Amino acid sequence: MTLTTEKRTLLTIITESAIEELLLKDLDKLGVHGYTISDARGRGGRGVRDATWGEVSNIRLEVICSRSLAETVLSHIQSHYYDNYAMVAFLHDVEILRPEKF
Amino acid sequence: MTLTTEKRTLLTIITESAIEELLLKDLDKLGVHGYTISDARGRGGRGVRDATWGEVSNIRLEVICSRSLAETVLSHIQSHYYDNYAMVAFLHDVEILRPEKF
Amino acid sequence: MTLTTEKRTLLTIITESAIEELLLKDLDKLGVHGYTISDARGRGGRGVRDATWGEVSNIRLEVICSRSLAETVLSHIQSHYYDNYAMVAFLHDVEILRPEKF
Amino acid sequence: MIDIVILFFILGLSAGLLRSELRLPAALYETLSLVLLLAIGLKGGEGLAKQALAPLLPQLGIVVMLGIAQTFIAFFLLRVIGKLNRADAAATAAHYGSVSVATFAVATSWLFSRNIAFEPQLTIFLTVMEVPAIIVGIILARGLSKQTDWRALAHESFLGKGVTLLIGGMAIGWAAGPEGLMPIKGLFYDLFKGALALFLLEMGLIVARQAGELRRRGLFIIAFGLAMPLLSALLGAACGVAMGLSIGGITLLTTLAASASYIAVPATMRLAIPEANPALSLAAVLGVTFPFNILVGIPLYYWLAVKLSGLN
Amino acid sequence: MIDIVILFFILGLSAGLLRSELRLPAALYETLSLVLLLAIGLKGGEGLAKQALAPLLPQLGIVVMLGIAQTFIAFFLLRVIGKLNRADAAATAAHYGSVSVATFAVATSWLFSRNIAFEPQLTIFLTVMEVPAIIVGIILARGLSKQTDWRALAHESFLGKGVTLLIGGMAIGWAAGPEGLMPIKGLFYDLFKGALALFLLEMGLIVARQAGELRRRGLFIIAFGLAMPLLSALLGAACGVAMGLSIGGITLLTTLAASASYIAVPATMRLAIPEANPALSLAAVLGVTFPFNILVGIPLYYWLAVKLSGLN
Amino acid sequence: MIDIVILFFILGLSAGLLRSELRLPAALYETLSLVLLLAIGLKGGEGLAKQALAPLLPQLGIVVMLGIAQTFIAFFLLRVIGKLNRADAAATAAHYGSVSVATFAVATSWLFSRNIAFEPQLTIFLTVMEVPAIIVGIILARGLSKQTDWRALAHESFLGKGVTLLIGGMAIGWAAGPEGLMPIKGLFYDLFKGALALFLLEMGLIVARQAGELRRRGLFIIAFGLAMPLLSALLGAACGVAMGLSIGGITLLTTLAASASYIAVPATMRLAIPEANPALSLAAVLGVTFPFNILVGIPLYYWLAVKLSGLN
Ligand SMILES: Nc1ncnc2c1ncn2[C@@H]1O[C@H](COP(=O)(O)O)[C@@H](O)[C@H]1O
Ligand SMILES: Nc1ncnc2c1ncn2[C@@H]1O[C@H](COP(=O)(O)O)[C@@H](O)[C@H]1O
Ligand SMILES: Nc1ncnc2c1ncn2[C@@H]1O[C@H](COP(=O)(O)O)[C@@H](O)[C@H]1O
Ligand code: NA
Ligand code: NA
Ligand code: NA
Repeated sequence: MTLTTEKRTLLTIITESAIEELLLKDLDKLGVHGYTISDARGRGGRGVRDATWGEVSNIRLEVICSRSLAETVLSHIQSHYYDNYAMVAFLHDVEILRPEKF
Repeated sequence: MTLTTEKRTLLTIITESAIEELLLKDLDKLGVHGYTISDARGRGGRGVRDATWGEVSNIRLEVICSRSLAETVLSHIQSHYYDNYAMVAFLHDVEILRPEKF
Repeated sequence: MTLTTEKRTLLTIITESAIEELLLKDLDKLGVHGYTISDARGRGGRGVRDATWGEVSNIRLEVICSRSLAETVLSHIQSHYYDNYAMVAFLHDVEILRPEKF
Repeated sequence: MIDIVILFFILGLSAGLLRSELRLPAALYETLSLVLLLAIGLKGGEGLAKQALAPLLPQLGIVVMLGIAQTFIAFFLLRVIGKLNRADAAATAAHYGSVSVATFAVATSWLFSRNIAFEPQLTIFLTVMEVPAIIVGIILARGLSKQTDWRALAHESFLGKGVTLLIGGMAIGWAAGPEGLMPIKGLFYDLFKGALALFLLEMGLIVARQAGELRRRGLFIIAFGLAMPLLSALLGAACGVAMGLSIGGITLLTTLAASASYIAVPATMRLAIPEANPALSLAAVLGVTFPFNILVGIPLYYWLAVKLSGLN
Repeated sequence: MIDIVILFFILGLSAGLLRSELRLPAALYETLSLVLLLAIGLKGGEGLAKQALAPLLPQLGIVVMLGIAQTFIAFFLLRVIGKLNRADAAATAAHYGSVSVATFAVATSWLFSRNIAFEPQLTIFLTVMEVPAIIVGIILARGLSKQTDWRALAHESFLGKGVTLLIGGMAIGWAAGPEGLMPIKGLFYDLFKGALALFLLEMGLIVARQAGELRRRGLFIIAFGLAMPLLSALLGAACGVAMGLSIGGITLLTTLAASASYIAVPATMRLAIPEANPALSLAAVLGVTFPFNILVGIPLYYWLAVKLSGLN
Repeated sequence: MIDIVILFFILGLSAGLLRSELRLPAALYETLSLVLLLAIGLKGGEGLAKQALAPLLPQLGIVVMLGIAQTFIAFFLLRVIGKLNRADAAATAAHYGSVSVATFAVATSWLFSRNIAFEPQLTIFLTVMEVPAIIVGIILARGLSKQTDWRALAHESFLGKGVTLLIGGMAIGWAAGPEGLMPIKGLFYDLFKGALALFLLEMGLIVARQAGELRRRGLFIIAFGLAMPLLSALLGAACGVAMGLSIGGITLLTTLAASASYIAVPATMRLAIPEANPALSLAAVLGVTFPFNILVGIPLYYWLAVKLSGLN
């Protein structure tokens, strides 16, 4: 059996919980209507964020979308957030069914 | 140093927490004996699922397995769950050590 | 619009929460200074780890780094942990901005 | 005077409707519901220790029939008047045939603060009434289909969190008696109202989240959410009078009948009738019936109990 | 004798500095802060029920001015003496112009255990003083820029968790009165000090985590973290005397002035002044000012209140 | 009469074995253990405030020897009779040489409800006995290897959550005395048994999860899990008599000896002896010894204490 899958891009953003709502509003405006969030902790250029309390906790946000939308979002967050917030983002291709959905 | 890794497929399923046990039973029957789950929240075609209480919380399930098993699982959940449950799934290749394990 | 992204490797390690600190110390020595952790549960060769209490809970650790560092870490954990701990690890390529950061 | 716990519900509801950032940690909500379920069970069991259990059997038969009747009525209304599809009608009907522990807790608290006694078996009724509607609902959706995994369903129903804690609490209360319970009263009795207050704060927030769905669904679902508890209340009150319960007991059984499940039933229906839309049932149960019952219903059901028991 | 709740703070601080593995679950910390905020609100509301509210309006005007004045002074010190950049100075100043609920709770607990009464409106002052500093801080950073989303900000400020619970608690306490509150005193009053003790245990752990940042920042931030509350305390005490508050009331208003926010303000500043470094503000507020206030400040402010009200 | 807290354990155990869906949130379990550890520490420290500490030193020497002796005996039995490999035998032995706070809490609760007094230093014994077995266990597995990171281990042992809270609680209780503790008794004393009941509910669920492993392991592990606490109890009782403890004190020391760690030791062993199988140790400790001790052991140890102290 072979399944016919289609390619989409998975964009993962790891950032401060503090800006969750702000970020979701931006995503909505850019045309992202589906996403998944998990709570996370970590370490990076802005130090240890170990989720011991709200100030220093992270979220891990995933969006499956077209390559071009992923790039739009990525360059938006690069220009709006990278300078001032703990934030890391990356892309890679994934295969999905239901291409009309993403 | 170069490590000899092998290719497997990583299948990620995001769905309602309510069906966790049901889904795990199905996976077991299809031959999946290893998986990882994190709690998640999100938004999609079936609206906002923000984990404010059990009814509207998601899980994020990952399975590393052969391409063919991943396709079997994917088409199983497509036919059994996609119509009635909040669910998103996607595949991509990963490299692993210990090929006998997956 | 096309964004110029660069390739890095994403290393994901799923293992027992009990060794989180130990593992982070090792990573630090190997030169990994950025990582993200989420809590997880799962099942594998060492049985069901359903996070019902601390003993049987997992973490899911992600590191974005160069291919060679990822391989160094992978072979380190293979020789130091695979025999005695519940642990699974895998690699795949991702695209990032800010190549100097990873 | 309006009960203090209700004020917490109103606070939660207002905060939710005003989109306040107030959230309760999920672990707190689960802890509170655990403590409330155990406390209700313990209190019930303590009372049951003082009486013979055999005479209760026929009463249990009556409340099972009551739950079944309610489910059928609700199904009929939803299908014929509401024109819902079969799955949605059956699933929603099951919610209304079953009961709400939170509503029960508010009613006992209302009675306590007015020094109105009630029979200890009401806690058993609460436990027993959780399940029959689930089974009826599934049959209404599927017929007596071979596809339904009845074993899994029985497990789901009888060993769900709520029933386990209620039965467990009753067993402990029954075995330990008032003496034996003394050392843990500090947690389960003295803090009961405080825990209920916090629980209702969260319920207010949850109810507020139904506003959008209600607006989308229009009038029928609101009308049903108001009419159904009133109908059920009449049935419940009649049963209470028939059983010869005290005024407090009738009030509670009426409240049980009028209440609709929003924990056990949705979880089971999600698995047993996947094609039913859970948002629809919850909008009616949480968005309309639950607030109606605790804000207006309980005093009304008490008034009804007084009237009806006067007739006797 | 040192207050028992302070001993828990010292335990947390020591455990943190010794790198003990002690952690409190995040849900516990959130639950404790929820209970403390509600309890403070309820107690305040209960007191307010007994008095006319209109005469309080001018007092509210004074405390708003007090918060604004503190923010300006702090900004001046940080910018001119500390040579901080504008964003950091403004954001940190906003923390100091606002108030800390935990510090307030410790002070009320200190007064209670010495049987020193205070006016119920202090809880309103606590609530009212949370917000003005935020607005002033943003204006100091941005000017009256069109870019600032004032609507979102107002929402953030007035419907944040803290303000919602304080106002909600006051409303409930006011509506229910002492009688109505009785059934929930088991949770909100009898457990208050125990909850505060656990909360301060966690605060100790959090404060210990600031040690590294403080070491990196050097002396100025420590000096500012000590001097600013003393300055604010003088202003606060003067306002208290001017309003004709009791000794307990003056002590509390002085404590409020001296305290600096570490919950509401950091969250808002993170969004409103993104380029400000949150680690810097928190190192001062949590690493210096909070421990100073609860360990040394409160008795000092009481002494000040006694002296000043003697002058009258 | 069986203690009420034990009934909660039985409820949890039954629910677990029947595969009920009952779960407690992890944050609740952590909160309960935090409160219990602090409460035990506070109560102990309060008692210690009333007596000279120097005379206790030789007693501490005795209990350290007791823990070491138990570890050696357990290792011998597991290695020679059980034919376990060295790592498994050493790791499991360390569990049995150490102590269980939950078992201690049940025993104090058992004594309290029978009005049997005991010496306050028992809390110190509890704290002191946590650690030596860990060190002996590691030496038994590795010899005095240079590989072992003793610094990290000491940190792990002395600054683990349990020891921090016990020592911290004792220090606070000692410093504050009965007067000072008054305001927090509502939380730490009045709710102790309720918290213990909920904790044991969760313990029941955890114990039930060991059933599978026990079935796989066969008889030896069950026999060892029953015999070892009895052996240890004899040693413990003898030490208690030798120290001249009261009957309550002997009972508690016997219980401590008979108990086996399932929190601190497993966590440390996982890091120090990675090749040991944690499922094996936990099956014995949680699946057999813990339930045996709280269901049967404690009354038995009391009986033993009465008999032996009669001999004196
Ligand atoms: N190299 C990395 N690999 C994985 N996650 C990272 C990495 N660097 C940073 N992060 C995550 O991204 C968050 C923000 O990073 P930063 O802006 O570098 O402080 C951190 O708290 C980590 O959770
Ligand atoms: N485009 C997307 N990208 C990432 N996650 C998604 C996306 N769409 C949906 N999800 C997740 O999958 C869940 C179910 O999706 P749906 O069935 O579309 O409601 C949502 O609650 C999200 O957590
Ligand atoms: N095939 C798999 N796919 C995804 N996660 C796995 C898989 N096998 C194991 N895991 C995860 O890795 C942990 C340790 O695996 P193991 O060492 O096989 O017991 C498990 O508890 C799971 O969370
Ligand atoms: Na009903
Ligand atoms: Na201030
Ligand atoms: Na022992």
